[in-house]
Amino acid sequence: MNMIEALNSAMDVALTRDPAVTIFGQDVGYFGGVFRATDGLQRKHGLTRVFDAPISEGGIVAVAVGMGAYGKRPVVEIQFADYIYPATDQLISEAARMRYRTGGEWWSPITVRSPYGGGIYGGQTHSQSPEGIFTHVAGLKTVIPSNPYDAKGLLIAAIEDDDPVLFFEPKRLYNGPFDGHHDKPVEPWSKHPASEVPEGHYVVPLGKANIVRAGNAVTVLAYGTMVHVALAAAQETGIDAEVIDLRTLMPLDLETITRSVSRTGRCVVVHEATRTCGFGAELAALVQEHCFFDLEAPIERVTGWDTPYPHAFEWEYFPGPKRVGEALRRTVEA
Amino acid sequence: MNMIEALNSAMDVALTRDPAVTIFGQDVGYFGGVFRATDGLQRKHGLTRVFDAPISEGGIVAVAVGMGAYGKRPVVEIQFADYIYPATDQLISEAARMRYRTGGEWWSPITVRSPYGGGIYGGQTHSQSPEGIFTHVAGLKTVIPSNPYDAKGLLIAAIEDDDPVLFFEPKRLYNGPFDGHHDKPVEPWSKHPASEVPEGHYVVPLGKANIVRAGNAVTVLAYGTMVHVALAAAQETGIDAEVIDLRTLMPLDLETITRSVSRTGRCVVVHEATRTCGFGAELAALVQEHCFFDLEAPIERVTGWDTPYPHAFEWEYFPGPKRVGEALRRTVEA
Amino acid sequence: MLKNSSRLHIPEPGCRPGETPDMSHITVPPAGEVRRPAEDVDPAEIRDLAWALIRVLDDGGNPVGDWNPGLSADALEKGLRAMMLTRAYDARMVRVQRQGKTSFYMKSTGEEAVAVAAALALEYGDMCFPTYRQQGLLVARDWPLVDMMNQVYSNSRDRLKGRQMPVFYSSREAGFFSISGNLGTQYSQAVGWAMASAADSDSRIAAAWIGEGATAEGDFHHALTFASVYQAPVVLNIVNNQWAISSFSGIAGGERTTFASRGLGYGIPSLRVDGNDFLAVYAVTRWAANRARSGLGPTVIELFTYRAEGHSTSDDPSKYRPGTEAAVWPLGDPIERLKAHMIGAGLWSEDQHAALERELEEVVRAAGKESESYGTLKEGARIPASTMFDDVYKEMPPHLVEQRKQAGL
Amino acid sequence: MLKNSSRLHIPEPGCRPGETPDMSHITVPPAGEVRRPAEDVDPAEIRDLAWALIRVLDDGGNPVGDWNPGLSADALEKGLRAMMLTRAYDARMVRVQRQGKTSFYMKSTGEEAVAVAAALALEYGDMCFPTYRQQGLLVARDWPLVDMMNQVYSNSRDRLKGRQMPVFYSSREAGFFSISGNLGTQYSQAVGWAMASAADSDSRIAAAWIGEGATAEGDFHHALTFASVYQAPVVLNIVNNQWAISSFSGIAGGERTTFASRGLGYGIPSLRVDGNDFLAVYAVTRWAANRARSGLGPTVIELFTYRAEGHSTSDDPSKYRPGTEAAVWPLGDPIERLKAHMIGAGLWSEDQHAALERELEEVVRAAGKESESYGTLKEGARIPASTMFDDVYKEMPPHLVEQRKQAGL
Ligand SMILES: Cc1ncc(C[n+]2csc(CCOP(=O)(O)OP(=O)(O)O)c2C)c(N)n1
Ligand SMILES: Cc1ncc(C[n+]2csc(CCOP(=O)(O)OP(=O)(O)O)c2C)c(N)n1
Ligand SMILES: [Mg+2]
Ligand SMILES: [Mg+2]
Repeated sequence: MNMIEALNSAMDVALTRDPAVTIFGQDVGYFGGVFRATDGLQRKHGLTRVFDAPISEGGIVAVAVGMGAYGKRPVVEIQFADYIYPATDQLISEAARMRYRTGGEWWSPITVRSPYGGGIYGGQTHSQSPEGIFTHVAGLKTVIPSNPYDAKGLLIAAIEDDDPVLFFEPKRLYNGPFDGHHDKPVEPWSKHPASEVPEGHYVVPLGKANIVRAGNAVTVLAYGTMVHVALAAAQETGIDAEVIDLRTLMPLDLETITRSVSRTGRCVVVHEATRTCGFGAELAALVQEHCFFDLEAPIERVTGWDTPYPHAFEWEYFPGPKRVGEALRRTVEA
Repeated sequence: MNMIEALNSAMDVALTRDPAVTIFGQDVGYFGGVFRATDGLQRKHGLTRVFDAPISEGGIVAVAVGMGAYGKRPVVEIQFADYIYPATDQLISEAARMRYRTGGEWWSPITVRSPYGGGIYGGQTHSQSPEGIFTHVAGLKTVIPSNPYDAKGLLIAAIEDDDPVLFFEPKRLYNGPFDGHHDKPVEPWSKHPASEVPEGHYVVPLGKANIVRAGNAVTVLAYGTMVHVALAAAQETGIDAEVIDLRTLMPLDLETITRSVSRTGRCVVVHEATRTCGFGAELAALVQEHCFFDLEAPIERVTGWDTPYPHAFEWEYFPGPKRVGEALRRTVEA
Repeated sequence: MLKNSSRLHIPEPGCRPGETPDMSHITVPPAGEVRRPAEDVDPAEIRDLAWALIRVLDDGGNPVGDWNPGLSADALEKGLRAMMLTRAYDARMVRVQRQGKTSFYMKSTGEEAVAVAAALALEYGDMCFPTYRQQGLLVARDWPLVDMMNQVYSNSRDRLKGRQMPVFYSSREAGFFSISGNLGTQYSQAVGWAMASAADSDSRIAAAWIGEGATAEGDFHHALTFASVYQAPVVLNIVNNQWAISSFSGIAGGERTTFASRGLGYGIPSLRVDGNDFLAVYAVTRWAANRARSGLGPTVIELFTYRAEGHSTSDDPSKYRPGTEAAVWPLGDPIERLKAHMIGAGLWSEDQHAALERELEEVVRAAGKESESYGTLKEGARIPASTMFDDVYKEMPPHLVEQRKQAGL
Repeated sequence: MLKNSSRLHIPEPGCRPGETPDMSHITVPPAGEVRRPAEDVDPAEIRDLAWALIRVLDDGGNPVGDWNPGLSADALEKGLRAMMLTRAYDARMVRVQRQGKTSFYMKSTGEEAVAVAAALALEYGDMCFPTYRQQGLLVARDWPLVDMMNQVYSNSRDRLKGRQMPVFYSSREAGFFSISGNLGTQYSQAVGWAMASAADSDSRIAAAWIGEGATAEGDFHHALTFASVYQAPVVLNIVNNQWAISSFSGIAGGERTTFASRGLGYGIPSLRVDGNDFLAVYAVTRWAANRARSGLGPTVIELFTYRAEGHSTSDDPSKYRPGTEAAVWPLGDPIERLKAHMIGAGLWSEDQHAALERELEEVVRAAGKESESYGTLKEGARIPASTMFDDVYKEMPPHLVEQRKQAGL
């Protein structure tokens, strides 16, 4: 399966197993979503399980919160992560704090799926990576898969989770394991082992990172598209990097991270979001807090620049394998 | 002047000097604001310069953006920072990117004032410190004063600035330089030198930090209320801390920070916001990036916990002088 | 070029402190005048009701017209009692706040019918999404005062574990949804709850309340949009008490039309009702609830009332409106009006009323004593501070375990 | 317990791919039927117009009724030309997108009157806050096609410096506000602009457009609320082209009432107009603009039209609606209808039309050639990449200077 098929399969499994699962969002019903992630689900599971929603992200999340309070398990799609902001208040003030403010009497078992990240000439409003805004919010979980197998297992885990989960899907990975070489033809998922996705139910647990490449020279912390970029950079520089795919940003698998950095003594953090106050800042802060006396070089961050995502210059903006490779080199040589 | 008077004076000066300045927000007109920051301004400057707005933070900021495009210089109040979220989309997608997306053809010379921070038994919805969400957004500036003199000078600078500025006012400081000792009587501003505030126009430039206490043992990075808490902690522990009041979070005065930390070799970051992905993460990441080889101890963060702000336990939540003092001790002893 | 003769219009209330209060712009149509349409009426046929004012009790306390719900003596007494108990409860809680036993309080004085009559017109299982000013729902549903007080005191028995500001109650059992500090958010959540109920063909409906001031939030629009699109079984109440802290209703759009009329643009039947007329509020709520329950979707109800006291204990209304404004407010007091009706109908007497007043004061005093024995905000027992790390997530993630340790709790 | 006979209602369009298209639910009232109220009419007196359909051109192309704006031959030709030029421009840009010369494009085919007639009814200084589908405003205001194309190509002459997706134009000079990717945000901004204009007693007014789908965003409600409260001089257009990508208008609330009626709940005069009738759109816009300019505040206008093609070049409408739906759409094509009117009035001929078509194609081709000489998205000249660090702030802060260095730019 490619990533879209894997996500589709996850929702199909969830709809089949749990009658409380309800999916809605803009264009997700008859049409099956602008990226086709919900293709066929309305036909199979019925109009009231999978349906179109008005263009009102704030309303969509509010309605999900209300349905969650009733006992449903809503899975909503925000068409692009760039359009999640009208829902900020319902996410931060409501979903995130419902369990806390009611002493556990109510909660928000909702999943908010959203395609995110750049690389499709989407300009400033179809390319953003807003995860760092939401990882700051106590009560929210944030998950970002990097391949079809994880995507399905993590999405099922997110749907089954009783806390609100933001599930950001790197849209540049929908059709293949894009490694940042935008000028080369895209390899399809079918050639990648993680495209072997079981048809049925399984979960990839939230909060567990994955070491996708073992190494000794430096630890690279990445998620989503950047996992593939980091692997490419390691390969191309020949640096023996340990590449960790975080998979879940909150809760974070800090143990896997610190175990690795304590051993390698060096760390590079990679993400596509703007740098300042991005999730990489938290990673750098944590790593130096926990591994200070093992660190042999400053922790570098390779990220999107602190500008909006420019339409014509997205490849100058995107932190590709060249930039990651240079950071690896600087870090191992420091 | 106390802080409220200083803010009021700043707006009075701005209204008087520039006919484009327009102030609106909930209850800011006839009544003068729930914290009385705009008291008397409508009477003095007229109904169309200072007026009440509907309870619609998204509408308030949108209207400010539109007025800014026309040529006005709007200063809006969000009654509590906790209520800024309905305006997130207009701030992030619109105000922040207007200059960029139009190639400089339009911009948003707006100032968003908002009381923020805890310590008044406000519970989870009248105590938040959301600055870390907005410092992640390219195109926004964020300013947080710690005393009346700075408050006036920074607010005038913010209003005169042609970029959108978030101006968070530590509401616990409105009436006095609160140092975290909530059980002691509050000292009024009148006893503090920074309460000597000129009547007329002056600016405290954005982007310049202030070393409020010189020291050699450790650098403390703080802003808002935490400046006073840090000073108390230094005094009470007897540790020779250099306390830097950042004043402007974005753009950040990195030079003052790195100069200090390179000298002290130790750094403690303090803020009231939740820890994960808070502004302290960025500070820690930057300091280790720039001062790695001078650092003798891990950079510690003393912050609000990663929970909502609880009504009855706000003093267990608040990072007071005891917690800051302990961090100072650990850091100088590491 | 054409001259723009427009000026920026800034709405202003009729009078300010020091001026003679004036509510002569409010026209009060006679009771009984407005027709009661069949519950399955086509919304397009009753648009005029959004600009009417449904009233049952006339000036003499007699119930008149189609909307008279014909309540039993028992039901009337239950309503009267719940309104009076709410008022007595409010009075005590403001007193204890003034004594420093808690941080904050908000009364519903003068608006008790809005919540109490609705609670009695709804079924117990119907789910309420209130604002902070509908404590009358809990009282009318016989929820223990002691439990409410425990919340106000953030004491050792506070089910919300000291986390919420006073009056931000939550009771799943009583169908009273958690109060949010963020205005308006509950309104669209209610629609989601109702959609879920409809999807399950559940007999329960939802009801939501919002202040006229907060109708300006986007959530209000989201609620009406989703309710209309999916025909959610929900009663959408707008409590127009004419003030939002210091801003009169004109700042929310009240100068040009009624708040009920907001519903028309979504094709939702919209009624405007005398919010201080217990019988009218009951009847209208029942009409809307029946519609919802029988699959006819949402109804918008504007409850026209008046915030007789300050916004909260943090507020001083004499700073922005004449202190005597309440005296000229033409729709009176909901308790007085129901009392007059019951006396007129021979179901009640001044003596009974005085006795009930004394009884309820005692009920409140006893509840207060009990609750205070579990602690108040700054004194006595409280929940262990370590609990502040609970319930952020269902299971505590490692970083919070670590932070709890750092906090020494 | 009562049984809830409600089911969750999920709106569905009349027909789907493979089915016979059917628009028989659309009733088309005869042209000329709707009265034209005085411009200073009390909004409460014209509520019915929110459910009417203002039409001037009858089936024979004759202008009838009060709303006939009586335009000069020159004005008609200007309108026809701008609509035809817009269509020719759209056609070319889709072609170049298909050739890979840019990333994306959006046509306004079938909706040209919405933008063009409004542009001609407004004064040039009036400020427009459009969506991505009102390129006709720029064309009608004689903005150079080359400049528009430069933006679409993100080439070396793109004034937006390659930052925006194609069609997200901005022209301060032409009073065309920057297009946002985020739907709806411009609507409430327009109200702010209009408020500022009113505060200065400036003669210029604002006009805003929103798709019927995007009316569900909170910004729509904010816009109407603020416009009503402060009586902002703004024309609030709702372009109901019946589709929002794959969702029919029922998903936005269109099953139960008109979009124009949304305005009534704010006390704003609200008109519904045949959006494919150039004369009607012109007349209604003029009416609203005159009201605004003379201090009578906002107007809501629903323009009933049909999105004749796909949502964008990324869309395939055959996946969700019958390909032949356009053929049964009863309000026809705005260019054809204006052409028929002009021929009928003896002002135009088939020959002139064909000649103009050829001329405009040439105009577009020439502009295209010029623009392409300044580069296309992936080939030829472009702005230096280092500019991507400019304009984030007025002055570049140190961290961006540093990042630009790190980028090697
Ligand atoms: C989103 C948001 N903005 C602002 C506030 C501050 N605030 C609290 S109550 C209030 C007035 C509400 O007025 P209304 O909706 O009329 O309700 P009422 O108090 O009259 O019952 C305001 C502005 C808030 N709580 N939430
Ligand atoms: C806030 C936001 N949500 C979602 C989208 C994705 N989106 C782009 S266009 C569109 C449909 C808009 O439909 P409508 O408002 O009717 O305008 P039309 O395309 O018909 O002109 C959607 C959902 C967006 N751009 N912004
Ligand atoms: Mg009110
Ligand atoms: Mg549309």
